[in-house]
Amino acid sequence: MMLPAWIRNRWVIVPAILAISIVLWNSYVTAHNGGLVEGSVIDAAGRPVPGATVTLFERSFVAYTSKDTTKADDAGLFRFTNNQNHALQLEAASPILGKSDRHSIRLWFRAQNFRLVEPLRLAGR
Amino acid sequence: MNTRTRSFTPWYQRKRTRDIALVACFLLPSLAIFFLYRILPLLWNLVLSFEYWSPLKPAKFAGLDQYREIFLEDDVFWQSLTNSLAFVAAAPFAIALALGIALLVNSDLKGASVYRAIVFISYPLMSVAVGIIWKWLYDERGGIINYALRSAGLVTKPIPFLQSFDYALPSVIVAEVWQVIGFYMIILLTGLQSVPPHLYEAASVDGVPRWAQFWRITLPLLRSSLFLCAVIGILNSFTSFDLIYVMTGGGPGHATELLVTHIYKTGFGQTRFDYAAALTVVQFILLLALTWLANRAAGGNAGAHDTGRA
Amino acid sequence: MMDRRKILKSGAVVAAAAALPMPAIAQSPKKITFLTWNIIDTADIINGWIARFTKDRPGVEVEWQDKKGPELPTFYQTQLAAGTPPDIINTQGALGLEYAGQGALLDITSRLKADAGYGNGFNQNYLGNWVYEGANYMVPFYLTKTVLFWNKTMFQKAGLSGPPQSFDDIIAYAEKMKSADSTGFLTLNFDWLYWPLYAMNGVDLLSTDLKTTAFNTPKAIEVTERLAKATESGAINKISWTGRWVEPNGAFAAGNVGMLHAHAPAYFYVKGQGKWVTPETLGATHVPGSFATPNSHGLGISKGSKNPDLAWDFLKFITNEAQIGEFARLRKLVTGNTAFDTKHFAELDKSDPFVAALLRTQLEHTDKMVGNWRLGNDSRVKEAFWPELQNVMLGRKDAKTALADADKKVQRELKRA
Amino acid sequence: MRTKPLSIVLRHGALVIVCFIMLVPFYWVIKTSITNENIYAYPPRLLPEAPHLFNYVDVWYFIPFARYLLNSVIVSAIAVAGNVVFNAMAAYALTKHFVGKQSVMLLFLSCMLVPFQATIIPAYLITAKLGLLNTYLGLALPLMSTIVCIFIYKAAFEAVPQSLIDAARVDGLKERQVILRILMPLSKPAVATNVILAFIWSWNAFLWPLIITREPIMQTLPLGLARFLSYLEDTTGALYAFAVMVLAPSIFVFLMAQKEFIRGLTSGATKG
Repeated sequence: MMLPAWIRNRWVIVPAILAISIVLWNSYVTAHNGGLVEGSVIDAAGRPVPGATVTLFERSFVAYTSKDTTKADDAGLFRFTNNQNHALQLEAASPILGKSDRHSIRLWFRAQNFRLVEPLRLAGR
Repeated sequence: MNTRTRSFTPWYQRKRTRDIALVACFLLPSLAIFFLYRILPLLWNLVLSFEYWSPLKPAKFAGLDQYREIFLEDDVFWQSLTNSLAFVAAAPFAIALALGIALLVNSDLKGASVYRAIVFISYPLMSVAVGIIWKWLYDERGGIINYALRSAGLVTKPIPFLQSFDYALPSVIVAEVWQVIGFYMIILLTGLQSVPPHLYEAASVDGVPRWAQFWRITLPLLRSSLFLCAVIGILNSFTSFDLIYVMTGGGPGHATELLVTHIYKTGFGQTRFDYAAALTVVQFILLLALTWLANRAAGGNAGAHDTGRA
Repeated sequence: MMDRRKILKSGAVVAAAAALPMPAIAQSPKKITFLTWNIIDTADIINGWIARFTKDRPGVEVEWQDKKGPELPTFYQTQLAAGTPPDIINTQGALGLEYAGQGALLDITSRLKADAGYGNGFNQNYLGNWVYEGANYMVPFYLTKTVLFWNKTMFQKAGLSGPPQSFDDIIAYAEKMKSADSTGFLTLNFDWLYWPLYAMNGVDLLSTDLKTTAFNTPKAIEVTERLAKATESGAINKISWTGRWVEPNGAFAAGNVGMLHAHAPAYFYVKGQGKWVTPETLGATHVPGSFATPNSHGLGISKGSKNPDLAWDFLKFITNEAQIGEFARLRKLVTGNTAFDTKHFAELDKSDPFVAALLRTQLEHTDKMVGNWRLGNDSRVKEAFWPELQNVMLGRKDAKTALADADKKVQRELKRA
Repeated sequence: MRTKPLSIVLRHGALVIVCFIMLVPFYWVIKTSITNENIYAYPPRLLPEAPHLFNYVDVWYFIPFARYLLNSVIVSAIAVAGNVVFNAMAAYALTKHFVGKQSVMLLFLSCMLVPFQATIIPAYLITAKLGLLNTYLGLALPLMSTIVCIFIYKAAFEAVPQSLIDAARVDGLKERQVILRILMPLSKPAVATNVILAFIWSWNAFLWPLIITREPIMQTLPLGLARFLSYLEDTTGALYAFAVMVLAPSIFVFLMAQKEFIRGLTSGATKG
C-alpha cells in the first residue's frame, strides 16, 4: 500500500525513528535496572572461596569510594542488590588468601543488572 | 524615486501615512530587539567611556582620560589591535582558498554535493568545541600535527604551537579559518551559480583562454559575494571570542589577545568597566571604518543591500 | 553619515540609558545565595550542608551557585552591577582583597571580635591574608601554599642526596638534572606562585607601605637573568613561564622534570597522571628559606547582601568542624581550623602518611608567606608586572629594560588605585 | 566545457585532500572519545586502542546532559521562531519605500558591528529590568533577530515578481495574508537559511547564557562543556565524548536541511 507523500518526507521519518528508538531503549532500561551485581570468588587454584568478603566501590567524580560489602556464600557466589551507579569496582578479600585485584565494571546505564563473567581470583597478595 | 502628489485628505487617511504605519509596526519587533541589545548598550558604553565608574562607586566625569590611556599608555591595546588586524588580513587568503574550493565544487563533478557538505560541516559547530578540538590537535605530546611533523622528519622537537609567541596567533587563525571556510565557500558557490552560462559560451567561442574567462567574467560578477565574505571575515575576526578564550586565553603573554578578549579581561578581570567601555567604542569605530573601506573597495553600492527595484 | 535627525534621536536615548543603572530585584527576606568556585564535584556534600542548615531554620532558603574559575568574576561583577550580589562568595587567592578594595565585601572584623572563640580557631597568619587596610573581610575555606616537589629517582640518578638548600642549589641541581628530553626545575606562574624564588633572594615587589615599587634593584635583575639563562639552557622547563595548570603538572607527571614548585593540590593532579608517583619516588618539602605564596580559598559576605546576619550564620555553620570536615576529608584539604586539622592529619597518618606530611607543610612557616600583598588592585598590578617578566624568561627582552618597564607600569597602577 | 579526464582526476584529488583536512579533527576527537589511553603519551596512536563507548555514559551522568540538551533545544526553538517571524516582517517593511529607509538600513548595518562581548553589563541590566533573568525567553531574546537574515529575506521577497503581489492585492488580500500566502511560500529556501543560521547562533551561544542563568539546571550545552573543560580538564576520553555529543545536533540539523539551506543562500545573499 502506498504511504501518503508526507510520511515519506524525511522530516517525518527521521524524528519517528528517533522517537521509537528512545522509547525502546527506555523500556529496556526500566526492565533491567534492578541494581543487581552478581559474581563468584575463586582462589589461585580455581576453587570457590566461601565466606570471602567482597567490596563494591562506586565512582563519584574522581575517586572510587567503597559503598557496600557482602560475604560470598558456600559456593563462592556473592550478590549486591542496591547498586545505583554506572562505574564500579569489585574487590574480593579473605583473611588467609589475601586480596584480588580491583575488577572495574562499566555499565551502560545506572543500576544495570550485571553478572560477572570471569570470577574474582584471590591471588594471595 | 517615484514622485508623490500632494492630496488634501486628512493626514490619517492618506495612503502614505497608512504605509508608514504599516512599515513601522512591521519593523518594530526587530528594531526593538536591536535597540535594546545593541544600540542602548553601545550608547551606555559611549556614556560610560567618559566617566570613572565601578559598580559600587558613583560615576565621576573623566573627559577623554580613558581614551588618552588607551592610545598612550596601553601597549596591550596596540598588541590586540595588531592581532585583530592580522585576523582581518587572514580573511582574503581564506576567501581565496574558499573561491578555489568553490570553483572545484562548482564544476559538474559527480560527488560535488558530498564535497560541499563535508567542507561546510565545520561551520555550524560550537566554537567552544572547535577550540577544544584544535587545542588538542596542537598539543605538544598527544597532538596529531606534531606527530605528523615528527614522523615526516620535518622537525626534531615538538613545536609548542599554542605556547610559543610566534606560532600561537597563526595557529588560532588556522583554526578560525577551518571553521569559517565552509561558509565562505557556500556564499561564493551561490555567486558562481548566478553567473549566466551564456557569457562563458560566448567567451570560449571567441577563443578566450579559461584563466582570462575567470579574470574578466567570473571575478567581476562575484563582487557582491566577495564583499559579503569580506564583511563576515571582518566581523569574525573581531568577535571570535570563544575560540581564543578556550584555546589560549589570550596567551602566551598577549600574543593572541584580540580587542574583544582585551575588553572582556579589563572589564571583568580587572573590574574596570569604564576602561572596557572606552575600548568598545574604539573598536566600534574601527569596525565602522573597516566595513566602509570594504564597501568602497567592493564598488560603492552596499554590496548585498540596496539593489531593490527603486 | 549621521544626519541631524539621527543625532537628536540618540541624544534622547542617552538620557534613558543614564536612568537605568540600578534595577532592584526584591530578594525574599529569608533567602541567601552561596556562590562557590568550581567545586561542583562535591555537590552532595554541599547540598547536605544546605539541608541541615535550613532544617532547623524555618522559612530560610539557600540558593547554591557554582561557577568555573575564569567565569566567577564575570558572574559576580554582573550581579554586583545589577545590585543583586550573592550573599556569600568563595574566592581564590587575592581576588577577595580586590573585591574588598572595591567596597563589595562586608567588613567582618566586628563579627570576628564579637565571637572570639570562632575567630581564634583559625590559623591567624592565613586569616591575616584577607585583612585589607586593617579590616577582616574573609574567613578561610580551604588553604594551600607553595611547596617544592622533587623527583627522588632523578635526584639519585644525578647523584644529588637531598632537596636544595639555597637558590644557588636550585639552579645547580637543575643544571645537573637537565638532559635531552628532561629538565631540572618547573614552577607554576599564576597568582604570584613563583614569588618565593625572589623572596629567598631578599627581593620584594613593593615597599612595606605598598605605595612604591621595590623590585627594580640590581639583585632582582641578577636573579631574573639567572632564571632566564637557566630557562635558555634547558635547566628550567619553559612551561614554567607559559603553562597554567594542566601543562606544568602534566609535564612533571610525565616523570622527566627534577623539581616542581607548586601548591599542595598539584600533588593530587600529578598522582592522577603519573604512574611513577609513590612516597619513595616523590618528595615534598619547603623551598630554601621556607618562603611560600599562599593560594587559599576564602569565604566572604557581600556588602549588598540583604541578610548579612543570616549569611554570617551560614558562614559559621559551614566552617564548623562537622561540615567543613566532610569536605576536607573527601578532597584531603587543610581548612585552617586548627582543631580539625590536627585531628584530620592524625587520621591521614594511618591511611596516607605522605598526604599527611604534605598537608602539614601547609601549616608550617606560615609567618614566611610572601606574594600576598594586601592590594585592592592586585590583578592590575599582576597584569602590569607579569608580561614583562615573561618576556625576559622567554628571551624576548633583557632583564634590565624589562624590569624598568614593569616598574613604570606598576607605579602607574599604584598611583591610580 | 569539454572536461579532459586529467582535469577531473586532479579536481577530485584536490577535493579529497581538502576533505581530509576538514575531517581529520572530527576523526581525532571521536578517536580520543572512545579510548581511555593516557592522552599525554607520545607517540599518539592513530587507531583507537581498546575502543569503548562508556565515556559517553559517564558524560550523560556527570553533567545533567539531558537537562542541558532540553534547555538548548527550547532556547533554540524560541530563537528560531522569533527569527523567522521578526526577520520576515522587517524584510517586508524594507521592501517598501519610506522616508527613513536609508537610515534604518544604516542602523541595521551598524548593529552588526556592535561586539556582543562588550554589551554584557547593559544587556544584563535591561533583561533584569524586563524581569526575564534566568528564563528561556531571557536567554533567547537577544538572538531572536539577526541582520544577515533580514537582508536574505529582503532579497528573496524582491525576487518575487511584482505582478503576483499586485494580483493578490486586487483579490483583496490584506498585508498579512500577502506575506503568508504569497511571499513566504515562494521564499521557502530563505526561510530554511534563516532557520539554520538562527539555530547555529542560538545553539552555540556561550557568553550570554553564562551571565543570564542563575541555577545550574537552566544552563545550556556550551556552558556544560565549558564547565566540563574546567573541572575535568585532564580526563582522557570524557571531555572529548562531551564535545562529540554537543557537536552532533548541529551536524544533524545541517545534514537534514542542507538542500534548502544552499538554495536559500543562492536566491538570497548574492542577488540582493
